[in-house]
Amino acid sequence: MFRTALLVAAKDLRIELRSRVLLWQVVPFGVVALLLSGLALGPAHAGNSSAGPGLFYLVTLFVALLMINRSQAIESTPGTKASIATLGLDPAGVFLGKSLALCVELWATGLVLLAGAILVLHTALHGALVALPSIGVTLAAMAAAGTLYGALTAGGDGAATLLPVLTLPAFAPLLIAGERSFSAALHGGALWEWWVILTVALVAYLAVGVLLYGVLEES
Amino acid sequence: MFRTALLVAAKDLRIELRSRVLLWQVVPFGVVALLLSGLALGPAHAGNSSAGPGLFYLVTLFVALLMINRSQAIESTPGTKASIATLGLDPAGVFLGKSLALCVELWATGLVLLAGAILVLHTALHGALVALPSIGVTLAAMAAAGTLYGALTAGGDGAATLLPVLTLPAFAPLLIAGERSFSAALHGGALWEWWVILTVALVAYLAVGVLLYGVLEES
Amino acid sequence: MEGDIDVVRLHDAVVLSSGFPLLSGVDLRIGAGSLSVVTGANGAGKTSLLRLLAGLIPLTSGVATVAGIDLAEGDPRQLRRRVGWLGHEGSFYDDLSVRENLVFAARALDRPTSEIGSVVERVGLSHRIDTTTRQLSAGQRRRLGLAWLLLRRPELWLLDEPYASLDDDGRTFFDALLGDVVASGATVVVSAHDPLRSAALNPRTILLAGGRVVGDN
Amino acid sequence: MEGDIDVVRLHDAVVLSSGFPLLSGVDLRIGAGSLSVVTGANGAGKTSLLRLLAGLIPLTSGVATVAGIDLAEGDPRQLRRRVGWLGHEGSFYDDLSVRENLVFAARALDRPTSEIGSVVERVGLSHRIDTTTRQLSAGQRRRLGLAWLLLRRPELWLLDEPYASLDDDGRTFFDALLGDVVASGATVVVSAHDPLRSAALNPRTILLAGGRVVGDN
Amino acid sequence: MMKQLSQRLLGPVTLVLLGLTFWLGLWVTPPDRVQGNLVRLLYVHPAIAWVALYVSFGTATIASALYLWRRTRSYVMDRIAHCSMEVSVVFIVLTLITGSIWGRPTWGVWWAWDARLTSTAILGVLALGYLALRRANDDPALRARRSAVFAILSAINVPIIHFSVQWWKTLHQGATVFTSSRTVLVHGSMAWTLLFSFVGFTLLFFWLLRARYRLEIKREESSSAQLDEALASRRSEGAF
Ligand code: HEM
Ligand SMILES: Nc1ncnc2c1ncn2[C@@H]1O[C@H](COP(=O)(O)OP(=O)(O)OP(=O)(O)O)[C@@H](O)[C@H]1O
Ligand SMILES: Nc1ncnc2c1ncn2[C@@H]1O[C@H](COP(=O)(O)OP(=O)(O)OP(=O)(O)O)[C@@H](O)[C@H]1O
Ligand SMILES: [Mg+2]
Ligand SMILES: [Mg+2]
Repeated sequence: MFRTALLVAAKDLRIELRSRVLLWQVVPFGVVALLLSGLALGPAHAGNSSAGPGLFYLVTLFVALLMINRSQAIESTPGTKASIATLGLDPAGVFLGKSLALCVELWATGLVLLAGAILVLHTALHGALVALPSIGVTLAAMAAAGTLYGALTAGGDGAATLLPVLTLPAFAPLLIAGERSFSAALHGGALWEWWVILTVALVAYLAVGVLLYGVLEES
Repeated sequence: MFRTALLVAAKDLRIELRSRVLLWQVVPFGVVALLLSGLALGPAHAGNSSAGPGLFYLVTLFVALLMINRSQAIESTPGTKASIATLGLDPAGVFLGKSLALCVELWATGLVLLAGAILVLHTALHGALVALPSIGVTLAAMAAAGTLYGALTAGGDGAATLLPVLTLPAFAPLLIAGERSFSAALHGGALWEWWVILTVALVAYLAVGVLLYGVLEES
Repeated sequence: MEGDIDVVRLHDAVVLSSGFPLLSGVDLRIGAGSLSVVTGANGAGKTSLLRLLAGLIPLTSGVATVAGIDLAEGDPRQLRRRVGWLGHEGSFYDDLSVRENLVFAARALDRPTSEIGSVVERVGLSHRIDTTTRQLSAGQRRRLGLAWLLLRRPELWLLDEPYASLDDDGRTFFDALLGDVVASGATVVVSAHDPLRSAALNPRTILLAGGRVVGDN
Repeated sequence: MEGDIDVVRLHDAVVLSSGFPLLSGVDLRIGAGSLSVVTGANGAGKTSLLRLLAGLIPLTSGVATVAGIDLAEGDPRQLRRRVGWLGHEGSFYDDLSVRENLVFAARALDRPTSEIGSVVERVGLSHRIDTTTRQLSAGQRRRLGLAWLLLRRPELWLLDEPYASLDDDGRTFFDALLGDVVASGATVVVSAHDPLRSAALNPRTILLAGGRVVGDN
Repeated sequence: MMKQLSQRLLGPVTLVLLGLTFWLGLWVTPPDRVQGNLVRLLYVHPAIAWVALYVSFGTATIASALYLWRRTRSYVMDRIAHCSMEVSVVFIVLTLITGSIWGRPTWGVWWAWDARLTSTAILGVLALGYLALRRANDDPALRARRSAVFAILSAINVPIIHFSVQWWKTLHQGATVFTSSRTVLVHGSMAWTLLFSFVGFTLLFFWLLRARYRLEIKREESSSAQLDEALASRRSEGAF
């Protein structure tokens, strides 16, 4: 299972590196989206650092959707799907591998966005650093959930739009917990319970994925 | 030109209707995004009706990106591109047609989201109605700009992610003008100037598209 | 007009794609109303040559005139209106049915839509006319491609491996079609690995290798 | 083991896709170590039959056993590990090179990656080994598909129109390959519109029409 | 015999119970000291929300789990899951509507950024997403598996909705009817009316589910008749 996971993760990351889409497109998109969110809400709201964590996660969420989509697209052409299917890879391994690759990508993007939030939204540097581990866990959970939901919608008609519809509500608890723990890191407050919730969510998504990913794959 | 425009618009709308993606996926996506934005900002910000127009436009923007993507995907497979290219359609007509179809779709989604904003973000019904025409113009301008930028990124590697990077900044002025005129409609204030700006933007995008769409088409 | 005017005129035509020469200097003249078969090993450049002639990929250097239009300077759209293209991949709008695709083409070209029924009949797709293109089999897609071309009746037909995935019937029909087309004065360039089946057509054979013409008879 | 055990056993196999019967009741037995050619008109159901056997589309009703695995109840993954599939469309990761694609497959299958060089050599792609798959020509993609299968050496080879877009050389190589494969005890089912070129192979021919077997010899 | 009788009686009993609820709720029970006549929504909204969350979404979840478990896997479970999810959508929408109607006079707004309200709305979108997911998949077995997994993943939201009032302490009414000590905090005729409303709406769910299930069976039967026709015409394709 873990060998397959590493193999798949390496392949996904290599394809992503080759196209440079992350560097040239996804990250700039995130930065622009951050700026625009600030603009759309007007200075009164956005400059206010209490909106910072919320905006950060909102933008991260949309970036994550883009990346989940790309991660799924790698296997989406009918020919590729058929050839890869006949390799008979262990589905649990595929799930872990794709989640891992997605997670690495999300972390990279998350770091840039966090820097953006510190600069643009006046988020306090120290608070952001304290929040870093919780952000890491939240993004990891998003990666696992995203891979799971990606498999759920793969191959269907209009997969690219069905994916966000299904994932957004599923991400809601993650988003809330992430935002609260970030806020707690900034303004003080109980960090522990959010940590527990996030870790439980991550473990739960991983467990469901390892157990059920095979069931979701096409026929 | 106008015959081609109608032909192309009818084709795009028919494909969209057939897949029902708008109804089943894009609209729910918008509604969830609205809810999540509210959640991410927390009750203090979101319940505050001054954030209403901003959130409305932010969500509309993301929905618009999804739809521009779909609109471009219709012609995106290499085979389709080649066959359609050999029809030698008038590019100005294609541009107008695709913009028109996109505009109709955006209007439909916009109405639903506006209803959502009224219910969920406490946007005043009367103000929203006053703002309706300006929203219509903003969305039309987004449709024109989106089609233009769609052609710009078509065929390239990772078109699905390049598009948002380029479009987002282009949409920024539209977003600001739209948000201000919406706010003005809600809280009183000069509506006129925003109107002028938006109409000029719409006309400008249409003119550029009619003149230059042919240049943007591949080779 | 037939025979004596060149529809295709290439001189030292080079096409680069991300640094790789798809065509490495092609010299070629094809007369109006003629039938040519482009052949050569895998990767010789057959598809690339046809795509160049269709205005689907840009010329990097050299001189190329197709249907009187200079590929380097002319308007590619004008060229494309006059050529018909049938490629490896399924074409058309996958979410529209056979009929809807053809109606779209007919409207775009100002042709009467009444022809569609008979064209579909000719290529043998009548029983699948309301099927969405996505659901067609490989050969049926190929047939739809032919129907599309029949509706358009271009001056220059560029067909990339038309035999592939056509059944016996389809090939016989296709040969008959080629005869008709050439007889009507249009020019046809076909890429193929097999010789054409009907000897009556007596085509010119152009042999490519390494992105150049290496044989011609 | 050869000859007397059936690798494929279908009884009244029906496959529906959005209400349309791709296969409308197929009865078929194919013995281990045999070579069969499935043929029939466009839309007869050749591709669908092969996809069913590869476990790529689900059986709607009837009985189907492939390589000892019941298609209705068994684990499709187990089946897929044992079959090799070569389809119409280019397969593989378009953004990876020929070599990288094959390394991925070898690792996934626990095969030594050292074989890759010789396999690529055999299918004649050595000069394009570091090209990304997206840039390969139609025939080169087909050759990469064969390389992939050579690396895997499955029990049951399912090849959908393997001749299409292969050049003369490629076809000769392919015929030789088929001979080897059958000699090594594997089973091969090929769909084709042309008869196989090498008479020495002496395959069984299965004729499909309307999603059923209508001829067999 | 018993089964048939109970099926026959399901409709009438539901109607009688709901009629009783409305009669008691509108005319017999007294207005509240604080809420006035608004309190009468108490006999509608909580019962509908109960059906939406636990009875219908719960049925869909359990049926989905039973489908995924190999020993109980059958399309019956898949159909039950599908049909109850459709009914669930209706009840979630009704919850939102009755809640909004109640919220307007009590909180002064139709909607608030309250945790329970938002999570209920999200549950509604998840239920719609379930239906969209079914539409997007053609192969019955795959569709059944995928939608079952999705239903189970979505069910996490139900406890979140329930505990949201405690976790976030916001606007929405805390547990009144089902407190943790299981003592009912309302009295007399009100309690009876509440009981009738809960039982009545629950029966209404089963009634709707049964009707929807039958419709589904009819649809499948008619499609199997179409199948024979399709097979015949497909087989004749080659024979000309
Ligand atoms: C759109 C607005 C509303 C929504 C979406 C909503 C949603 C819900 C839900 C989902 C439940 C069931 C919770 C559970 O049993 O776990 C519930 C119960 C209840 N709701 Fe609402 N509600 C709304 C507005 C209101 C308002 C305005 C009131 C009264 C002022 C109210 C009073 C109650 C009461 C008394 C219960 C029963 C509580 C219990 O027994 O736990 N709701 N509501
Ligand atoms: N975009 C590209 N970038 C780099 N090389 C390419 C690209 N497209 C094609 N090639 C290479 O150019 C050569 C010619 O390709 P082309 O498709 O024209 O060959 P062909 O003669 O049609 O071959 P086939 O018989 O296999 O269809 C091939 O070696 C191919 O690998
Ligand atoms: N997803 C689908 N939905 C409905 N009909 C389909 C679908 N896929 C294929 N068909 C139809 O099923 C029939 C059989 O298709 P199949 O691809 O098996 O044919 P084939 O024998 O391989 O033909 P060809 O020689 O053209 O490749 C065709 O008539 C096709 O239109
Ligand atoms: Mg080629
Ligand atoms: Mg086929």
